[in-house]
Amino acid sequence: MTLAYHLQIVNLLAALLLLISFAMLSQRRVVALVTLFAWQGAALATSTAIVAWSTDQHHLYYSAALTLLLKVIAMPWYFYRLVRKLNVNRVVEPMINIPTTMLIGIVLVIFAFNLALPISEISGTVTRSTLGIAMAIVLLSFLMMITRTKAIPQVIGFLAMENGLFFAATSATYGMPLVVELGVALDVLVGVFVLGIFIFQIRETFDSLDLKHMEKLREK
Amino acid sequence: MSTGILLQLAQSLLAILLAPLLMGWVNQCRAWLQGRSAPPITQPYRTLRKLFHKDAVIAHNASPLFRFAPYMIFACMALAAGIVPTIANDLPFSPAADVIALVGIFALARVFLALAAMDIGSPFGTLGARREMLVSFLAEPALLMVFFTASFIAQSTELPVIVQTLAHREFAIYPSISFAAVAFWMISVAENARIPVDNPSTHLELTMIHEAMILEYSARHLALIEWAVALKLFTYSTLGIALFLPWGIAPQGDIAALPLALLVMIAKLLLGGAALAFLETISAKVRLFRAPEFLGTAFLLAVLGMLIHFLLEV
Amino acid sequence: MTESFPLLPDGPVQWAWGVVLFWLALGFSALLLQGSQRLLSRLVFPLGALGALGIAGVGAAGMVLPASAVILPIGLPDLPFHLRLDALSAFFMVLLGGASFGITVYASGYFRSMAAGPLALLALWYHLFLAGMVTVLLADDAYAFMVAWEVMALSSYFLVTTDHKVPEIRFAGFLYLLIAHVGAVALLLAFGVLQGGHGDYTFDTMRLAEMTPFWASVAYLLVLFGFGAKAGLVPMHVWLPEAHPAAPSPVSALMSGVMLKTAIYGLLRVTFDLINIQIGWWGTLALALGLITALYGVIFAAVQSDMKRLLAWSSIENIGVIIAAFGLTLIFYTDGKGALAALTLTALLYHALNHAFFKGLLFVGTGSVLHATGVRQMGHLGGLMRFMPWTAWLTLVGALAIAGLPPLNGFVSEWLLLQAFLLTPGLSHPYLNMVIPVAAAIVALAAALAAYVMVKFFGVIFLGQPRDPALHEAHEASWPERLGMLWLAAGCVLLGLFPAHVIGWLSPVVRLLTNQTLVNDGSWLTLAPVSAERASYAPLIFFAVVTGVVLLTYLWVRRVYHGRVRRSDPWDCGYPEQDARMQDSAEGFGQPIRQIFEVFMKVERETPDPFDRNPRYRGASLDKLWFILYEPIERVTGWLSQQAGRLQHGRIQWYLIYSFATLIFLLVFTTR
Amino acid sequence: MEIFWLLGIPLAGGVFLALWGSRRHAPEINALFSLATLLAAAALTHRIIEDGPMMVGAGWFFIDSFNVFLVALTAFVAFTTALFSRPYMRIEQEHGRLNDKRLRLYHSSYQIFIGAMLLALTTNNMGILWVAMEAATLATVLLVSLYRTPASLEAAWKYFILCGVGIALALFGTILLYFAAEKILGSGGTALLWTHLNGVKAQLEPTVLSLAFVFLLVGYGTKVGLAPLHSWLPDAHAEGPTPVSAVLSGLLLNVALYAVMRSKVLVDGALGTDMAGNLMMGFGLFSVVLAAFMIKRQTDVKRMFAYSSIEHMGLITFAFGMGGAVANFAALLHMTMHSLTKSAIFFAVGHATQKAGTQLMDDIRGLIKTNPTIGWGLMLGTIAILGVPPFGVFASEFLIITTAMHEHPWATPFLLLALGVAFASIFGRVQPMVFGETELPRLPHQPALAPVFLHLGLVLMLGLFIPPYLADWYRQAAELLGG
Repeated sequence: MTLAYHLQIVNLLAALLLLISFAMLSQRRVVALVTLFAWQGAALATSTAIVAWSTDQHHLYYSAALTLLLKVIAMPWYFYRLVRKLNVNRVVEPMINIPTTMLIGIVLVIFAFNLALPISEISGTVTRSTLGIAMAIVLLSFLMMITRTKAIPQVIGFLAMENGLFFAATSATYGMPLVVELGVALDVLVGVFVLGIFIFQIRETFDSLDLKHMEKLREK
Repeated sequence: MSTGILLQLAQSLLAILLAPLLMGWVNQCRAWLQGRSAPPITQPYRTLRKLFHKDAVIAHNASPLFRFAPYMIFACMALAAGIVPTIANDLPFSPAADVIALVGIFALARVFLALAAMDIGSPFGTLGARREMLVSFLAEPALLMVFFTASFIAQSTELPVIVQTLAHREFAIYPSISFAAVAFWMISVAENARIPVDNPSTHLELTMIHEAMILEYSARHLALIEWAVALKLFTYSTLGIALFLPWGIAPQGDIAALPLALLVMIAKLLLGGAALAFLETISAKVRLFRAPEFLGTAFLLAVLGMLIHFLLEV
Repeated sequence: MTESFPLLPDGPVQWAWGVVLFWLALGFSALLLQGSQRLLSRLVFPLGALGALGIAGVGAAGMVLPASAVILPIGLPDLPFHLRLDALSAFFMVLLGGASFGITVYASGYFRSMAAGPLALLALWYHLFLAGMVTVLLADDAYAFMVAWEVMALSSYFLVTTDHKVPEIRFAGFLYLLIAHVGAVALLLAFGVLQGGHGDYTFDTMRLAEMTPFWASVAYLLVLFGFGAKAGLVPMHVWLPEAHPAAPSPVSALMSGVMLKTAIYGLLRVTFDLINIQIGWWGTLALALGLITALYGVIFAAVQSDMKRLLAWSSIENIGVIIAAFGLTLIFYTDGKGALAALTLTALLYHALNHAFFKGLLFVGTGSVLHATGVRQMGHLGGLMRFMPWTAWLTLVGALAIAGLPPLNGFVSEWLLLQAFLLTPGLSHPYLNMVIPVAAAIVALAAALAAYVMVKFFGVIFLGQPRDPALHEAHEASWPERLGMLWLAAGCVLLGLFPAHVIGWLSPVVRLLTNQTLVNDGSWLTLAPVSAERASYAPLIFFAVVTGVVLLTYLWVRRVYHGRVRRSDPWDCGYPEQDARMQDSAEGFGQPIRQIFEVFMKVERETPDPFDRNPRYRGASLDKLWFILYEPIERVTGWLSQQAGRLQHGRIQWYLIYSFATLIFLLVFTTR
Repeated sequence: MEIFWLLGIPLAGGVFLALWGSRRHAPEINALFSLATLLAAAALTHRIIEDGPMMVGAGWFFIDSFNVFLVALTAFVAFTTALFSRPYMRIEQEHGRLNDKRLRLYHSSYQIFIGAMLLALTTNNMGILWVAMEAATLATVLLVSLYRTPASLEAAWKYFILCGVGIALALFGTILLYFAAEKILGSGGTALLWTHLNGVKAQLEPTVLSLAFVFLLVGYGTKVGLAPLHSWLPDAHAEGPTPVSAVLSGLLLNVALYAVMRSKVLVDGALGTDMAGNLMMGFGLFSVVLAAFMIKRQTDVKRMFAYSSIEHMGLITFAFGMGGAVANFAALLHMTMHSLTKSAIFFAVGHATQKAGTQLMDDIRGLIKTNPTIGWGLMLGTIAILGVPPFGVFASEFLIITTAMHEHPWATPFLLLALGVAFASIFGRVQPMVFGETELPRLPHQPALAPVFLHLGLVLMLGLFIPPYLADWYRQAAELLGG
C-alpha cells in the first residue's frame, strides 16, 4: 500500500529516531551525546507536530511544543552548561565495547519489532508501524544506560528512554490525554532539575562523575 | 482363703529360714570342689548370729538412709521370696506382683543398696554402687526378656499361671525356653554377685562390686544384708526352678501334694546349688568391662529366645 | 466421635476461661506491683496457685460432664475464638492444674530472694504462660490454637531468658524460640491441609473434612514434626537440654512437667480427633522415633554433670516413652484392636500424668539445692541430705518414682506399657507382632538406665561428703517450697498406690479417643487391665507387706538383740589422707555408660599432664546429632546467603541489567 | 469535598513549610499539617463507610473501600511519623548531621511526598496515578540524600536511576493500556479512567494487555521492591533518615503495590487467565526467599529491616497472586500490619542507633538496661514482624500460609524455609541488641516512643480483635480485587 506523504515523513522520522539512538549508543563524547539528544528531541517534536496536523488533534500541538521547549532547548542547554562547568567532556569508555553493544542493540531491535507486530496489526492509527520503533528506542536507551559508567550519559540515556515513550504515545495512540502529558512533562522537568542538583552534589563529594566511585553500598 | 494365708506365711518363713542353708550348701560344695576343707553347712547362721550380737559401728556422716536401707532390702527380698511359688502355687500374695513387678522389687532393693553405699562417701562405696548399677542396667532388661518369653507361652505374666501352664498342662517342648534358661542362668550369676561377674569372697578394691558397697556396714545391718543376699540367691533359684523345671510344685489348694513338693524342691535346690558351685569353680572372674559383654550376651540370648518363640511356636 | 455429645450452651468451659482471664489479670497487675516485692511473692503467686487448683477442679468436672463449648467475641472476623472442653482437654487440665499448683506454691517461696522489678516481669510472663497452656487445651479452632500455642512459647521464652546477662542463656532462649517457631509453621501447614477450605478453620469442620490417605499422611507428618519439635522428639530435641536448665527452677519444672504435655495433647487431638482416617505405618513411625528418643535421652542423661541438664535429658527420655506408647496405640487402633488401644492409651495418659508430678518435683528440688548452694555442677555438691533433709527425702520420692520403682507411680505406667507390648502378638500384621516385643526390650533398657541415672542424681547431690566446704552453710528450703514439694511428692505416692481408681477415672478420655474403655478386672486394690488371669499388680498389698516386714524386722532386732550404735570414721582402707574430692564425681559415675555408648557422643576431654601444679580435668560428652544435623544446616544456609549476597553487587549497571533481563524474560515468556 | 482537603492540605503544607523554613516550631507545624490530613482522611473514610464507593471531581477521583483504607493507613502513619521525627530530627541536628536548610527541605518534601502518595491512591486516572508515583519518587530522592554523605548520595542516585527506569517502563505500560482502551472508549481523557476501563475490561485486547501488564509489573514492581528489581531498596532505607525509611517501607511500597493491583484487576478481566496472578506469585516467592537469605548476612540494622520489608512485600504479592477471597483479605490485612509494625520498628531502631551512634548491630547492646522502653519496643516490634502471635502480623500470615497449603502446596516448602531463615537471622541479631550488658549512656532526650507503642498496640489489638466495619472494608476490598 502507499501511504500519504506526511505519513511517509513520520515513518522517515521514526527511522531517524532509531538511527539517532544507535548513534548515541556508539557515542563516546558527552557533548556529542547531548547534541544527538537534542536532535532526537527535534525529530520527536516534528513527528508529533506532523501527526497533530495530519489527524488534527490539537492537544498534540501542545505536546509538540512542550517537547521542543524541554528536550530541544532547555535540557541540552542545561547539559552543555553542566558539562562546561564540570568539564567532564572527555572520552568515556563504556562498560562493554562499542561493536558488541551495537550487536546487542540490533538483536533488541528485531526483538522489539517482533513484539510490536501483533499489536500493530490491530492498531487503528495510521502510524501503527512506528510502535515497534518506539519500543526499540526504549530498549536501546535502556541498553545505553547499562553500558555507560558516567553519570551524565546515564541521565541522557534515561531521557532518551522518555523520548521513546513519548514517541510511542504520539505515534501509536495520537498522544495521551493532555493532563497526563502535562503531568509527564512536569515530572520530567522536575526530574532533570533534581538530577542537576544531584550531579553537583556528587561532583562536590566525589569530585568526579564516575559511577565507579559509587559502588560502596554492597553486600560485604 | 485362711489356709491360703497360712500357707503363704509358711512358705515365706520357710524361704527366709532356709535361705542361709542354701548359701552354706553352695559354699560347702565349692570348698569340696576346690579341695579345701569345708566349713559346716550351718556356718551362715553362726555368722548372722555373731553379727547380730555385735555393736553397730557407723561413720560419723552416715544419714538415716544408711541405717534404713538394710531393713528395706531385707523386706523386698522377703516379699519376693513370698511371691515366687516354691512348694505351693497361686498363693494370696501372688496377685500383688507379677513377674514385671518382681523385677521391680529386685530393682528397688538394688537402688537402696547403691544409695546406701554412696551415703558414706568413701571412694569404695561409690565405686561399688556405680559398678552395681552398670551390671544391673543390662541384667534387668535381660531378666524381663526371659520372663516375657515365658509369659508369651503362658499368655500371662502371672507366675502361678506360668507355672500352671508349664507344669500342669500337657507336656510340650519349648525350644525358646532353653535359650531363656541359659540367659537366666547368666543373669542370676550376675545378680547374685557370683563368679564370673563378681567374686563374693574377695575384698580386692579393683575387682569387687557387691562387697565394695557393703564395706561400711557392720553388725546387725551387715547381718540383714547378708541374709538378704542369701534370700536373693534362694529366690532366684526357686524362680529358675519355677520357670524351667516346675514339675512337682503343688497346684492350688492341693494340701496333700505339699510334703512331696517340699522334698522335690529341696532336691532341686541341692542340685542347683551344686551346679552353681561347680560352674563357679571351673570359670574365672572376667574383667569389669567384660561384664557388660557377658550380660549383653545374656540379653541377646533372651531376645533370641523370644524371637524363636514367634518363629517356631506360634 | 465427639458428635455423640450434646453441646451444652454453658458448662465448665466458661469456668476454665474465667481462670484464664484471672491469670491474665494477675499477670498484668503484677506489673503495677513492681514496687513491693512482698506482695509479688506472697500474694500474686499464691493467688496464681489458687487459679491452678481451680483449673484442676474444672478439669475434674469436665472429665465427667459432657463436652461444653463457647464462642468468644475475639479472634478473626470470620473466625472468633472457639473454645471447647471435652474429656481429653479436661484430663490435661487436671494434669496442668495439679502439677502447676504445687510448682506455683513452691515458686511463691522460691522467688522471695528476687528483686522486685524483674520479679514483676517474671510474674507477668509466668501467668501468661499458664494462661497460654490452658488456652491451648481449650482451643477449638486452628487460629485460637495457634495463638495460644505461640503465646505459650513466647512467654516461656521470656521466662527462660530471665537471666539474660549470661550469653549461654541467651543462646538457649534463641534456639528454643527458633525451633518452636519452625514447629509452629509446620503446624500452620498441617492446619492448612486439614482446613475445609474457604477459610473455615474450626475443628468441627476439620473433623468432617474427608481426606485422601496421601493428604492425611502429609498432615500427620507435619503434625508429628511440629509437636515433636515442642516435645523434644529426637532429632528436634537439641533446644531442650539448653532451655530447660537455663530457666529458673519452677519454670523449668513447668516446662518439663507441663508444657511438653501440651504437645502430647496436640498430637492426640489432631491424630485421633481431627484427622478422620488413621494409617498403620504412622504408628510404626512414631513408635520407632519414640524408642530412639527414649534411649538417646536416657543415655545422655547418664553422662551429664549439671543436675538440671540431667533432668532435662531425662525429660526427653520420658517423652520418648510417651511417644512410643502413642505409636503403639495407633498401631492397635488401626489394626482394629480397640481394647488393646485403650490399654496403651491408658498407659500413655498415666505416664504423662506421672511425669508431670515427678519431673516437677525433681526440678523444684534442684531449685532448692540451687538456692542453698548456688551450684548446678554436681561435681561441687554432695552430702546435702544432712543439711536439707526435707528437700532430700522429698526428692528421693521423686527419684524413685521416675526410676520406675514400685510401689510409686512411675512403675504403674511402665507396667501398663509393658503389658501392652506383651499383647502385640494379637496383631494381625505378620512381622509387626514379632518385632514389637523386641521394642519392649528397649523400653526395659531405658527404664533400667533411668534407675542408673537417678542413683547418680540423688547419690552425688545428696549423699556422700560435701565436695565443697561452702556446702556446710547450705540451708533448708523455705516453707512454701516444702509445701510445694510435699504436694508433688504426695501426687507421686497416691498415683502409685491407687492405680485402679486412676484407670477408672481415665476411662472417659480413653472412650473418647478409641471408643473403648479399659476394664479393670480386679478388686479396688488390684490392677488387672485385661484379665486377672493375665496380669495383676496390687501396690497396696505390696506396700503393706514391705512396710510390715520392715517394722517386724526392726522390732525383732531391737527386742531380741539390741540397738547399740558406735560412731567412728569411715574405713579408709589403710590410706589416711582421704578427703571428699576422692569420691566419685558425676563424670566418673557416668563414665561406664559413656564408654559403652560412645558412638552417640562427641567426647571432649582435657586430662592434665603429670607435672601440672594444680591439675584440672574437664570432660564433656556432646550431642553428636548437633554436629551431624544442625551444623550442616547452618553451613548450607550460610553458603546460600553468600551466593545471594553476590547479587547485591554494588554496581548500578548490574542492577539495571537485572531489571532489563527480567523485562526481556517476561516479555518472551508472556508473548509466547 | 473531603478529597480536596485531603490532597490540598499536604500540598499547602509543603509550600508553607518551604516558605516558613527553619523558623521555630517547623516540626510542630509539620505534625499539625499531618494531623489535618489525617482528619480529612478520617472524614473521607467515614463518608465511604456511610455511603459506599464514590466518584469525585467529574470522575477524576474514585474512592472505594480498597483505596480508602490505604488512604486512612497512609494518613495515620504519616502523622505518627511526623510526631516521631520531631525529637528525632532535633537530636540529629544537635549531632550536627543536619543544618536548617536541609531541615526545611526535609519538612516540605515530606508533605509533598505524602500528598503525592494520597493523590496516587485516590486518582481514578491511570495516567495521573503514574504521574503521582513519579512525583513521590522525586520527592523522596532528596530526602534519601539528606545527610549528603557519600553513602547517602550513592543510595539516592541508585534509587533515582533504578526507580526512574522502572517508572518509565510503567509509563510504557500505561501507554499500551491507553492504546488498548481507546479502541473501545475512544481517545480522550476518559480512556484512562480506571472505572471506565474496569467497566469494559472484558473487551480489551488480551495481547496488548498482557504486554502492558508486564511493563506495569516490572515498572511498579521496582518500587514495590520485588526481587530482582529490589536492589535500590536496602541502600535507600539504610542511608536515609529514619523517618524517611519508616514512610518508605511503611507506605511507598504499599502504594506501588496498590498500583500493581489496580492494573491486575483490569488484566485479569481482559485475559480471563490467571497469568497475572502466576507472575505475581513467582515474583513474591522469589522475593521472600531471596530476602530471607539476604537478611542472614546483614550487619546494619536498618538494612536488615529493609530486607525484611522486601520479604513481607513478597509475601503480600504472593498472597495477591493467589487471589481468592481469603488470600486477598489476608494480603490487605498484612499490608496494614506490615506498615504499622515496620514503621514502629524503624522508630525504635532510630532511637537505638542515635543512642549508640552507629547502625552496626554488633555495637548496639543491652538496650533494656539503658532505655527499657526502646528495648522493649524493639523486641516486641521484632517479635511482631516475625509473625509471632498474638500480634496481627501472625493473623495474616496464618491465613496466607494455610491458604497456600490448601491451594498451592508446592510453594509452601519455600515459605517454610524462608520464614525459618528470616526468623533465625533477625531474632538472633536483635536479641543481643536488646538483652545483655552495655556501657552505652542513656539518651539525653526523652525518646518519642508514643508512636511505637501506639502502633504495636494497634497491631496487638488487630491480632485478637478486628472491628466489624474494618473487617467489612477488607471484605469489600477483597471482593473488588476479584475475591
